[in-house]
Amino acid sequence: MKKVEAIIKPFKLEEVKKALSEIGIVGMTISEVKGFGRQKGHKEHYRGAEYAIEFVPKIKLEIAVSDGDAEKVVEALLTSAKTGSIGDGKIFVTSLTEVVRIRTGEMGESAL
Amino acid sequence: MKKVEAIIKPFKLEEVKKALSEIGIVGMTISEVKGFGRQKGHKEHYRGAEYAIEFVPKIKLEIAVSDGDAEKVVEALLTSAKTGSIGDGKIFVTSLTEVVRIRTGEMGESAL
Amino acid sequence: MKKVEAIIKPFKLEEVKKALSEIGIVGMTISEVKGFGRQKGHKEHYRGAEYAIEFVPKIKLEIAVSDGDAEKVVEALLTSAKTGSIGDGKIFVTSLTEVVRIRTGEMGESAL
Amino acid sequence: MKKTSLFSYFALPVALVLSLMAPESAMAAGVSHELFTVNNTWMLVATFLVFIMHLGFAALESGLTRSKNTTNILFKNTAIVAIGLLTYALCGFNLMYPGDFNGWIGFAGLGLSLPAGDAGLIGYADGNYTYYTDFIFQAMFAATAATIVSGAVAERVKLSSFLVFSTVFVAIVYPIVGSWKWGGGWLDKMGFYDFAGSTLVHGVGGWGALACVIVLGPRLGKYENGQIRPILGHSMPLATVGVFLLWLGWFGFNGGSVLSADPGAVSLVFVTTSLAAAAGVIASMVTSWAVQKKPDLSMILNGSLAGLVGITAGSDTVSVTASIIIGLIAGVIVVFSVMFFDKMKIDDPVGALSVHLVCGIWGTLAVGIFSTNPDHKLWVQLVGVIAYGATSFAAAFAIFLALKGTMGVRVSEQEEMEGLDMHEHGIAAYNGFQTTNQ
Amino acid sequence: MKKTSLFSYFALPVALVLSLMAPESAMAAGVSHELFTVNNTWMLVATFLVFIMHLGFAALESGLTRSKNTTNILFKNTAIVAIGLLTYALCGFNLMYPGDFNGWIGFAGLGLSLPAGDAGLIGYADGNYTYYTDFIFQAMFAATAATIVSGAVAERVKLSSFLVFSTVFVAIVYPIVGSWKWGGGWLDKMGFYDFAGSTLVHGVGGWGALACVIVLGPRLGKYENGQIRPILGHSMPLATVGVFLLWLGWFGFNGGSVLSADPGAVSLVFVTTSLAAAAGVIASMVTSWAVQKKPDLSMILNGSLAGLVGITAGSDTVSVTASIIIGLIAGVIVVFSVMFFDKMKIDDPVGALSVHLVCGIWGTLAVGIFSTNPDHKLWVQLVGVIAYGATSFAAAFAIFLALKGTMGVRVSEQEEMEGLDMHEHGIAAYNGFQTTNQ
Amino acid sequence: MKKTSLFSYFALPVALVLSLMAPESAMAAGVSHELFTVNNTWMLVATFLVFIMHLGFAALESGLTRSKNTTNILFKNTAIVAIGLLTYALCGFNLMYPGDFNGWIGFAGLGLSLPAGDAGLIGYADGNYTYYTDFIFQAMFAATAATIVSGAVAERVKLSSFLVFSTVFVAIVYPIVGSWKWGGGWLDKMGFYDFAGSTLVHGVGGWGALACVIVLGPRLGKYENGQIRPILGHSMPLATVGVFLLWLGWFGFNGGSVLSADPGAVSLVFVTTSLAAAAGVIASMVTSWAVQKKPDLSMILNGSLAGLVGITAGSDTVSVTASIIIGLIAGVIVVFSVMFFDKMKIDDPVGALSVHLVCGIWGTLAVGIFSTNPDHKLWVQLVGVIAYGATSFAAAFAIFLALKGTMGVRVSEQEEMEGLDMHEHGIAAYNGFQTTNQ
Ligand SMILES: Nc1ncnc2c1ncn2[C@@H]1O[C@H](COP(=O)(O)OP(=O)(O)O)[C@@H](O)[C@H]1O
Ligand SMILES: Nc1ncnc2c1ncn2[C@@H]1O[C@H](COP(=O)(O)OP(=O)(O)O)[C@@H](O)[C@H]1O
Ligand SMILES: Nc1ncnc2c1ncn2[C@@H]1O[C@H](COP(=O)(O)OP(=O)(O)O)[C@@H](O)[C@H]1O
Repeated sequence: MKKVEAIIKPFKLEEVKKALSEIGIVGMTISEVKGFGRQKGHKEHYRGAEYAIEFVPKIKLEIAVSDGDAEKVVEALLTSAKTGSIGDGKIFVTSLTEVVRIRTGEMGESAL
Repeated sequence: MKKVEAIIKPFKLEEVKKALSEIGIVGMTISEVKGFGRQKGHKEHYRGAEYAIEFVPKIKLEIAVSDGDAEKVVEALLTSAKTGSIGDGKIFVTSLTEVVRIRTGEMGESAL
Repeated sequence: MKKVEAIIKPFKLEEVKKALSEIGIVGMTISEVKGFGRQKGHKEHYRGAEYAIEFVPKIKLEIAVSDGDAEKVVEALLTSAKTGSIGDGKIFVTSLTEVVRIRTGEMGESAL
Repeated sequence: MKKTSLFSYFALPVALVLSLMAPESAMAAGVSHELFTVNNTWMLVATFLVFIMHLGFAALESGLTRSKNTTNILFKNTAIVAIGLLTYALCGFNLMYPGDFNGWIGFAGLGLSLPAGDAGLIGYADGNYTYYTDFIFQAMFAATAATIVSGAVAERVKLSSFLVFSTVFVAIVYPIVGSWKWGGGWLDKMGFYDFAGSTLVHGVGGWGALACVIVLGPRLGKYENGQIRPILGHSMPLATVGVFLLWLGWFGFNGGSVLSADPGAVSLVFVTTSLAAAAGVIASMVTSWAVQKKPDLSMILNGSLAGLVGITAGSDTVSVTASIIIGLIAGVIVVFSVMFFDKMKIDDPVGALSVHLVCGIWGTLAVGIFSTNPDHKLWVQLVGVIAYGATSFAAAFAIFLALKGTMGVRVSEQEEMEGLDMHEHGIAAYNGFQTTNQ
Repeated sequence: MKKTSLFSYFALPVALVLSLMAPESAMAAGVSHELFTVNNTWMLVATFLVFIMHLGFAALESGLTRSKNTTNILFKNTAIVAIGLLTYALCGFNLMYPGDFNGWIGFAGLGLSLPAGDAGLIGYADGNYTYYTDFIFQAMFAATAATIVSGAVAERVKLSSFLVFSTVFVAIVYPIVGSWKWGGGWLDKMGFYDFAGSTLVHGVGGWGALACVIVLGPRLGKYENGQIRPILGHSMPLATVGVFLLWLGWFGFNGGSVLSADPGAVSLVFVTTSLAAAAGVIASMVTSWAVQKKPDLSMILNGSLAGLVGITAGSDTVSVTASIIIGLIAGVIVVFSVMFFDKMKIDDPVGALSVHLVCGIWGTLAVGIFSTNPDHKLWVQLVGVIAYGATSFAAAFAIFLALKGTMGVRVSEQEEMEGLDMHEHGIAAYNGFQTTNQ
Repeated sequence: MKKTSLFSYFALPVALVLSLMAPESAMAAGVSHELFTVNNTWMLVATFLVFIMHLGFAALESGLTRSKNTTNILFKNTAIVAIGLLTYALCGFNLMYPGDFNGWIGFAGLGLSLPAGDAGLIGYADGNYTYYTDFIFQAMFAATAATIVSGAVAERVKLSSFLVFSTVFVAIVYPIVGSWKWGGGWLDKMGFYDFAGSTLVHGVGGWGALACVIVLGPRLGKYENGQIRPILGHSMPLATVGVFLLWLGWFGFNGGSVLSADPGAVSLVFVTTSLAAAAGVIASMVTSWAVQKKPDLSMILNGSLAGLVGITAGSDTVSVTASIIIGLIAGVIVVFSVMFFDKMKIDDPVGALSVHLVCGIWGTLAVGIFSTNPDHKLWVQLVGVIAYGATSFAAAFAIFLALKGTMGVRVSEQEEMEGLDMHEHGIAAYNGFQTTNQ
């Protein structure tokens, strides 16, 4: 199994969630993060002094999927999270050794 | 070494922490996340219009352990985080290539 | 490719960011977490009753890098995040199966 | 008789003739320095109470919207008070109370000028307050009309355009239509009654808000695929603080509109105002519990304001029982009105249209129904409602459309999605994240 | 002499006989219209000050509890004001001030009715205020008693049951026991003294709270394995805003209880009230610093309220020095009282029992110790404390137990764990998460 | 003529001779009980308005700083009110108004003592207020001077040392220098004018703040490698609430400084105060928009306060137009001043130096420029500014340096980095994280 992590722009979440639902993804976990990258935060002024907003608000999605579904998920993410401008985010894929559903104790793909 | 990630119901944290302590786990990192899954958020009304609360507050635990301890940890999680109702959460296990303790520079299992 | 995760003390972030920039790291994602570990939270009083602050505020950094850079990143983290006192935090390294840049669809190291 | 005859003459050289024109209040000569002082003191207390309503609006509006636009809302509400006070000093006061005029529009000149002689003091308004008190009390009122618009257009309006709009609206539109009644104009002559401004303040602000919202369109994502997607307010405590402060301010808004410390009148106004607000809470609670199945805090907050707006036009002239009925009906109306505007895809983040416009109309008409004074006629009230509605709506629509064609009135899509705070002001409202300066 | 003789007679046809019964205040005939106006104005100012205490309670209670229950607390506090005002109009006022009665219970009839003749104006209360002022000032007081309960039962009480309880408590229990003293009943005749309500308001509310808390039990997880697990308040700024607003309101609560604008009395009350609050802060700071080793903000917030409750019974009748001593002692008491209740496993999230009940008792007894008026006797004060305690506690206990047996008084375990906001209201207090509507 | 002659004599056995010494106010014998009552009532209203400024300071200061230090700031601001009131009762009042004295320093004895005879009532201050009103109004003022320091030293000062500093500053320094003008001392004799305290309150507090900030040094990380690193305030809503409450309080601060309810004077003060604040908002908005390219909310909040501080010295003695000019200039000054102090590496988290010190100086000098009273001379105003500046700065510097050498004045580096809340108080300001007690 794989864990697909995606860092996306916050206002894209709704669209991404819809795209994932459409390909049959029924579970995911999200969190608030801040990103640092090419999308250099703008310079702003506060009380007369300049400051750079280097960390930009992002949403991180974590989606555990079977090996077979990983690619589909990546593709769905690619199309739904994309705006085309810098800062759209990244997708990271890692291998999962095990997945367990706490409620039932089911393991492996049936736990997804 | 392994990283065990668990998504649990927030009010279970205290119990889970105790269970982990009992099996000798001395370190973990937690964060606030929101979960999307079978535990469909209820429908609510705000100012007369319906909205679905799709994302439910959850706590994510991350616990780095030696390969040998991973199973014990999963078991402790399974018993302590379980309520039996939908939405109890998931456990994900991944392999860790390396662990370092920043304070001492220790590596591997001794860094846990 | 590798994902380097570091749990650090919040006030060290600025320094760590600088150290990483210096070795050419241009991207990272951070989030607020709480840590439980040897740095036992102190005992405090609230309204006359004692309570232990067991979870200490920490910052988690996630940095995806090429295999070659992983060690450099760990070293930069080790020197910049260290205060020498308990609770400095941990570094975890995992393998990444894939990395994708959402904006362009680039994959692998060129997506970093 | 309200703000009318007291003002019509202050430009006359011999202000003391005033006393002859106002038989129903004490003769200026007949009012002791003591009574003058207490009257004036009460009016100043009422002034600071109305002032604090601006904080109420700022808190309520930012509480019921998203945190990414909070700095922007706070900024607008702070700026509006300043704009309102300064433009009212520059021209608003003299447009609203032009003295003898044709009943439609008049202007007593730029700036403030203390009437000569003791007309600036005890002789100015039959010993009810001084010239300066009159100005500052009215000036605090003026700014509220613009603030009502602020809430309805929140989260998408361009700051600079909104400031220009507010300036014109509060400097020119509000005082000119205000003069028709409180300045002694044609609606006053016709017998229209609006004690403290269900229509003159809340209605005018509400119609202006409606015009702007129509020009502006709904927030992105509010109405999608024919569905209403609620956008949750980011802080219920802030919204609640706002409503309590508004209710507090209303003691001055209505209580001060007695225009003296007259014990019987002011205390009756306190009772009717409080009970109408309370009734609005209960009625909106029951209604929202029944309709939505759960008691919605944001609805009972709107409900108390609905009761307050509803009682504003008649708080000195209806019975205690009537005040409760007016509040109850307002509390029911506001819940359905919020739902109605949403169904019409008219996006009003804070319920300003339902509270100020709809309940403003209700309150004005209620005078025709419940007033203990037989001179108050329902049809005259209706004429007033229509006249104010048509004019305020048309004026706001024209100004805002002109701005749309020139400066633009709406922020860019990106700005709206990422929040006005960072784009318009470069500063978030909450900077609690540990990483910002550790 | 407080709210007594002024009220006992207003149902009499010839209200002017009143002037003969109240020798120590000016004769009704002897009070000028000017003095009447300033007296009444002050009482209305005091009224809006007491009103703002409700926002103070809402802010304090939500600040000292968890964010998952904040909407619920704000809702309760908004609803209670409405319930308090309306029921007081319906029956409370006439139960509390029934006119001539047996000293235990009397009722002057449903609804409000302006006394005939000029008794409704200057003649109503010796020129101190109008009938409507009297009602609205007392009505604002009434609601505070129920609000005190709200804080103590927070985070676990069922909304509907609490609303029913509050309605009965404020509509029937509070005014009936209130009539014993302020209505001129048996305790008044006995010489019991409670200037502004250390016992009549804070004590009654506090005893009611104690009864409810006992029936309800502690919050889940508060006492585990014989240990006290503190549950931290979610927002210290909100709690602090609450306390300052309560202190502000107390200027009207105590200052208005002079029942006229009498310069000497009102200004003395301002001084004793302020200094007692200040002394409460200092004493609780020192105590909490010594006992807990660190100065606890929540304790000094409670400390200032402790001083305020402590001085409430005697603020017009003790010396300045005594007011400081009363405040200092209250500030010490409150810290130990909070710890005591916790040790007893009586779970009071906001310290309402310590502040209102314990310091209410202390303040009432302090009159017997420090009063400059030799008529005030410690044993009579004690009788009053016991009488009010027994009755209020028993009544609240009975009502709440009845509710427990019928509607149930406590939310389900799941609801308590996940928060009352989502379950009772379907809306969280804070919706700042970026994912909710981007 | 302000607080001077009214106070100089209250220790005299026969207070009635007072009436002979104050020709420009009504004779004590000539003031009716009615007028006395309304005057006193207004002064008490002003008192509670000044009280609420303390909440304003608490909210503003915590809003403009980081959340890890919020509990600490709230604690300080609550404690300071208590310290201010109690020390003023103990010695401050009698140091500030010592009666007949050498013009530099005098002391009328410890504690409060109601003057004998009716001097404690109508005869005390020509029928303008009672002895107790006088004390409590002045006491509320006193505490504000210390609070100003609080904001400037925020986020790094040691709690205990700050409390000691405040106690000495408010108990001794503030009243002694205050006696020079308001106590009838040498500056009063020289013709110096400071109506409500641009210099006596805001200047004194501001100079004290400057001294402390210099001794204390900037916050860690504020100035690094020659660069200014802004440290963002954690809550703009809190800061905005603070500013509106301060503005509200200013109606009492300035309006109460009339020292009677005189209708003409108080209403003029309301107008000049409001318009100066409004002008401060507009000027700081334009300036910050021009200089920073974006309109900075924190700057317009400071701007309104700048206008308020600027108008404080002359609000009863300048024209309406002048009040607007004073406010506009203050609004421009404050923006550049904030930037200037930052360039000087003088770290003032909330802009207290720019608002209170710099605009306090401007306001005091503005009297010399704009006063309608030819007796007010610019050079005398300058003498006053310098005298107060030199003394307050030197005294604060000496006290704080002494504390630095003994108790230490700054928290440890670790404490500063991790936040004062956990280290000094053991409790965070916000405990919203789900994990704390689920
Ligand atoms: N090497 C990295 N490791 C972890 N997260 C990264 C990395 N590079 C970028 N990110 C995340 O992706 C977000 C977008 O990256 P950025 O370089 O700004 O633009 P783009 O996605 O268009 O390349 C960043 O804000 C950050 O959260
Ligand atoms: N495929 C998934 N990837 C990541 N997280 C998931 C996934 N499925 C479920 N989760 C997380 O687990 C939580 C519980 O899952 P849910 O399907 O609601 O119930 P259950 O745990 O009983 O199967 C979700 O709220 C979500 O946070
Ligand atoms: N086994 C673990 N798994 C995950 N996170 C851990 C683990 N052990 C420690 N941590 C994280 O590292 C932080 C520091 O660890 P701690 O034991 O307190 O001190 P040190 O880093 O000096 O060993 C903890 O607060 C926690 O966030």
